[in-house]
Amino acid sequence: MKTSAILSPLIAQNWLEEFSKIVISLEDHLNELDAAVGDGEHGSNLSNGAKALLQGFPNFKSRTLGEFFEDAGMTIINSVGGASGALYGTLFLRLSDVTSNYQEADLTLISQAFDSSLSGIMELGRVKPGDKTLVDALEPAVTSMRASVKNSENLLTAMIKAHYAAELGCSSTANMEARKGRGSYQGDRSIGHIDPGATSMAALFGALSNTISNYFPH
Amino acid sequence: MKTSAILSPLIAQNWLEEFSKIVISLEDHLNELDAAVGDGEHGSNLSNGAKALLQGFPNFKSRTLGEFFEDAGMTIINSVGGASGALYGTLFLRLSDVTSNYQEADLTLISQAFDSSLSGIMELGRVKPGDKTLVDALEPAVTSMRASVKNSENLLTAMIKAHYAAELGCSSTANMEARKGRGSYQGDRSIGHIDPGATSMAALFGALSNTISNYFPH
Amino acid sequence: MNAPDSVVTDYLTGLESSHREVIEFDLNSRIIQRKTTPPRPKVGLISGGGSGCEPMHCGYVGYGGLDAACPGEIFTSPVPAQIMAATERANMGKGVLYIIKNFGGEVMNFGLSAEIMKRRGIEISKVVVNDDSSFPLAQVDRRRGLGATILVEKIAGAAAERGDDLAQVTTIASKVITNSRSFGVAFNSCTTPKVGHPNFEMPEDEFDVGVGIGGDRGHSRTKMVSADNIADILLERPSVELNIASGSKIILLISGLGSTPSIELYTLSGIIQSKLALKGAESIRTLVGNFITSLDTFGVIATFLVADEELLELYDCPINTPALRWGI
Amino acid sequence: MNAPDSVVTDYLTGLESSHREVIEFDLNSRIIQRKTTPPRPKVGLISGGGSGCEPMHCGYVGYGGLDAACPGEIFTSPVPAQIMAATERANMGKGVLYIIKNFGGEVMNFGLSAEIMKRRGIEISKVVVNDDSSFPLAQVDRRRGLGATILVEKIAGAAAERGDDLAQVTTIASKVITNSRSFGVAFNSCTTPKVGHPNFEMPEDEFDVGVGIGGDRGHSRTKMVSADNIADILLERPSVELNIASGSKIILLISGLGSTPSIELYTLSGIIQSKLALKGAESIRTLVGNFITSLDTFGVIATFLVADEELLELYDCPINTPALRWGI
Ligand SMILES: Nc1ncnc2c1ncn2[C@@H]1O[C@H](COP(=O)(O)OP(=O)(O)O)[C@@H](O)[C@H]1O
Ligand SMILES: Nc1ncnc2c1ncn2[C@@H]1O[C@H](COP(=O)(O)OP(=O)(O)O)[C@@H](O)[C@H]1O
Ligand SMILES: [Mg+2]
Ligand SMILES: [Mg+2]
Ligand SMILES: [Mg+2]
Ligand SMILES: [Mg+2]
Repeated sequence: MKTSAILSPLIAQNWLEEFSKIVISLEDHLNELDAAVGDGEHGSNLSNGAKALLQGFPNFKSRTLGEFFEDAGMTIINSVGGASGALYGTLFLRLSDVTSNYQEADLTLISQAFDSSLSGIMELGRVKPGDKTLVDALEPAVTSMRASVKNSENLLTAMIKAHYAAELGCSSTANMEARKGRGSYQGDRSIGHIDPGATSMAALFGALSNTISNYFPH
Repeated sequence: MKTSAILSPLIAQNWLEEFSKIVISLEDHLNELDAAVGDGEHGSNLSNGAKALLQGFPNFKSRTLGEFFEDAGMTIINSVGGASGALYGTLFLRLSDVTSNYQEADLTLISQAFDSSLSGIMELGRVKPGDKTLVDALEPAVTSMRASVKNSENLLTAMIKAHYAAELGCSSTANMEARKGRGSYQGDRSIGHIDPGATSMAALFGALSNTISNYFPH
Repeated sequence: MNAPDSVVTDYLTGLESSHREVIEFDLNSRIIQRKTTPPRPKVGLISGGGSGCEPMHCGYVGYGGLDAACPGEIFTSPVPAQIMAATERANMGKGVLYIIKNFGGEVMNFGLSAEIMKRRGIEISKVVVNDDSSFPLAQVDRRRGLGATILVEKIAGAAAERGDDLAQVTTIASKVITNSRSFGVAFNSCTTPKVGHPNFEMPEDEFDVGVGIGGDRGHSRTKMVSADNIADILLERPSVELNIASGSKIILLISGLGSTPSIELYTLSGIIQSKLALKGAESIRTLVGNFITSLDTFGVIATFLVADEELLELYDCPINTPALRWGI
Repeated sequence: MNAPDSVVTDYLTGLESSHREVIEFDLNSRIIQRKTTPPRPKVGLISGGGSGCEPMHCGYVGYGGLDAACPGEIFTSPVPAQIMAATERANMGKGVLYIIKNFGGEVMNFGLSAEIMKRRGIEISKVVVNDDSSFPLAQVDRRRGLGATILVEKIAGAAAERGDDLAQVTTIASKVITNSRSFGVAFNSCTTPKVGHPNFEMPEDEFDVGVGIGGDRGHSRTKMVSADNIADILLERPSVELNIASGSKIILLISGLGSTPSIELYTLSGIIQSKLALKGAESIRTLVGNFITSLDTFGVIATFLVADEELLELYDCPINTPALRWGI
């Protein structure tokens, strides 16, 4: 290890820049996924958020990690709309809550922060794993991070594993019947389609592991 | 010739029964023709008239040929609707006017009566031959009858020739641009399609020659 | 989902039961008439035309509108028996105005009826609406009656309600016609219940220019363009013919043809109004919705009426019909 | 014909210019608000939801209706910034009622906003409309807010206008929700501007049962049946759950989903009313048209409200909004 891997405000911004670019390039794909189970605009919703983030970063007043995540969360909440706007926003507001007293975060803190995001989302969305939502990508990632903390893995390894767990979780939504969100209205006809929100959530972890690997290569 | 061929109220009723049956069986075909150049309901319009005629005949109070045609004309006018209802109705009301003092009609009278129908229709519809309407079937038939009178042909021959002229006239509408009626709204895009009204008009003469041939076979 | 044979009767039955306070369906005569007789004898107003163009005309029967309407079969003008029954119902001794759209079937059937009713001693006056500007003036006989019909019914209806005599009501109606122009476009063909499939195929990236109602093709077909270009098309001929210029006050009617979402209609309405504003003209009143339709056609008709004080005042008078209601 | 990126703004611009006397579009806050402040301070009413469901909700802003509406992107609930701006605009010191349809996005975004606004000292009350009866009561959390939303906006709007306080207006709104049920069917899938093709294919002879708005599939699919059978489907669950029986007085709302011709809607309305009559129930008021839609969906939502004297009286009060107007 060249340097002790951490999440600073700068790295966090790079993460969300990366995520924003991915989301914009995935817009049509996510819309198509949402057309199959929902109302065909998850990609456009998140894209609006991505554009707002990219435009917003230069004006963020935030200095600490906590402040950065608060700015990001509010930007998302007020630009995305739909269920995903409130939920993604909550994810970042919870990251902000947990990291608020810190300049930067190590794996333990990151893991705690995402733990809090997961509960925040489950509460707001009244949702649990298996309901075929973004939680089915988020929850395995969170579980994986917890294990990494326990095993004292380094941040990059932990993030790669978390991303992989999120992707697996995302794929698993194909076999689920939607019980929350717009997919739930068509009953078991949602089975066979991957959940759009889980797909974008997996991309969030992809962007994170990718960013960390850029800053702290093995 | 077995007997001097004439048109009596009874034969006239048979003619219109025959015509009604043809129209009902052609309903879909005429609708399709009208869908291509107009609004897709010429068959249904005339069918409504045909059904009204078949139902109405038993209650007709008419004794003379003139009265019969008046009843038939009024029945058509009040059941068909559209341009064709007024025009077909006028055709019969004019037949009625000319034959009103007669119990039955010979070729000369029939020819005069249809002459009058033609002018009535051209007046009411502000239409002339070549406008791609039912006039393009009616006018050749009327011209043919006039020639038959001049040549002292018998009624059946005259009716067969009139029918043939009407059919030819009907076919010729395929090459015309509609200048009257709903077909006229699409300009030269009506070219290539046969006019539905001309088709039903040709059938009217088909029914007539057929009826006459049943009563007065060669 | 409708049964092709009873589609019109089923509609009229539903219309009656949905607007029982305002209108009445006379099944025998097959006409829709006002439920309550007007407070005092007035000039009667009737209109009629093929069904499939709802809410026209039955939706405009009521206080401040028509006294009776004659619905024909789908896209078929009514028959004289209906028109004569409507005339008798509308006649309160002050004469009856026929509002006729310039379609052959209507002109002929209302014409025949007028002759008969006049002989029976009822004073009849006729106006023929031909606001369609998709044909050049040289082909004025092809100009159909489109959205102006509704404005005639509304405004002449108000004139009759305030007590104008037959000549005055006719003059007002004619003024509305003279001052109105419409233009229509469509993006698909409608499906008539009897034929059961679209009347013609329309490539997805094209649309018909200069359409009317009744499912007919437009006079030409064009590649799909933006809403802004469509607004230009809708505005062009009407604004030239009506001389729309600085200071013109416009009553604007944007009607979908049956299956056009409201979001698209308002978008067009907005663009057209800003284009009017560029000319210095003002849209003082605007109606956006399905007012004159053509079954399930995806398209729009834009109607422009250059209004003076008199027309505007009459337009603003109360009306209570199934499809238009205000002030009451 | 719309530009996918500006479709909502273009619509709002057109809506504003078409109804300038009644509403105002605040481009910055992206809300539609009443043009003129109410004669005296009253409880404020706001609602909002994904665009594509026009005239909901912006079409119900005005006297006797909403004070402000927050339109989201197509099928996307509005964001808290809009909701908070609308709250501030609607607040006249007597508190604000949020009329929320039971869709996750709306519940969450209005919920977040309410928390923030309460902290800023504005009294907020919320009702969640869930009149959709296509899911069994055991799955009540899946029951969407459908046609009853409009009746809540109308009736609670009248209560606010007559001076009721926030608790009273909330009680009235809840009563409307409790007494309302809806059911929807659709014959095609809509096309969202961004996706550009129908969300799913529907065989020509089938239709979806139990649909909502937003272009989602129904819970099941059935072979095409007659209008009479469809009326049965629309009526079944609502009439069981509402206990519609002899003497019930119903306010009936038949809304097309965007591309359903009026002739079909009235046919269904007529059949449903005669089926109600067979039960001894009466449809005392009826609305037929496009009141809650889903872009260009060909389908219908039937909403039944069992009305008592109080609800009927409030329903009959004057309203002046782009999409509903009477008595004024
Ligand atoms: N109640 C919920 N809890 C968790 N996730 C949800 C919930 N509702 C929806 N989602 C997620 O949001 C995604 C859809 O987001 P989006 O299309 O942007 O919003 P909407 O569902 O309002 O149209 C779904 O694929 C699902 O993953
Ligand atoms: N002005 C007219 N003069 C003569 N015939 C006409 C005229 N208008 C229409 N027609 C005839 O009527 C036919 C259409 O009849 P129909 O479909 O029943 O009525 P509509 O045109 O009112 O829909 C046309 O094919 C044409 O032959
Ligand atoms: Mg969605
Ligand atoms: Mg026709
Ligand atoms: Mg016709
Ligand atoms: Mg959505």
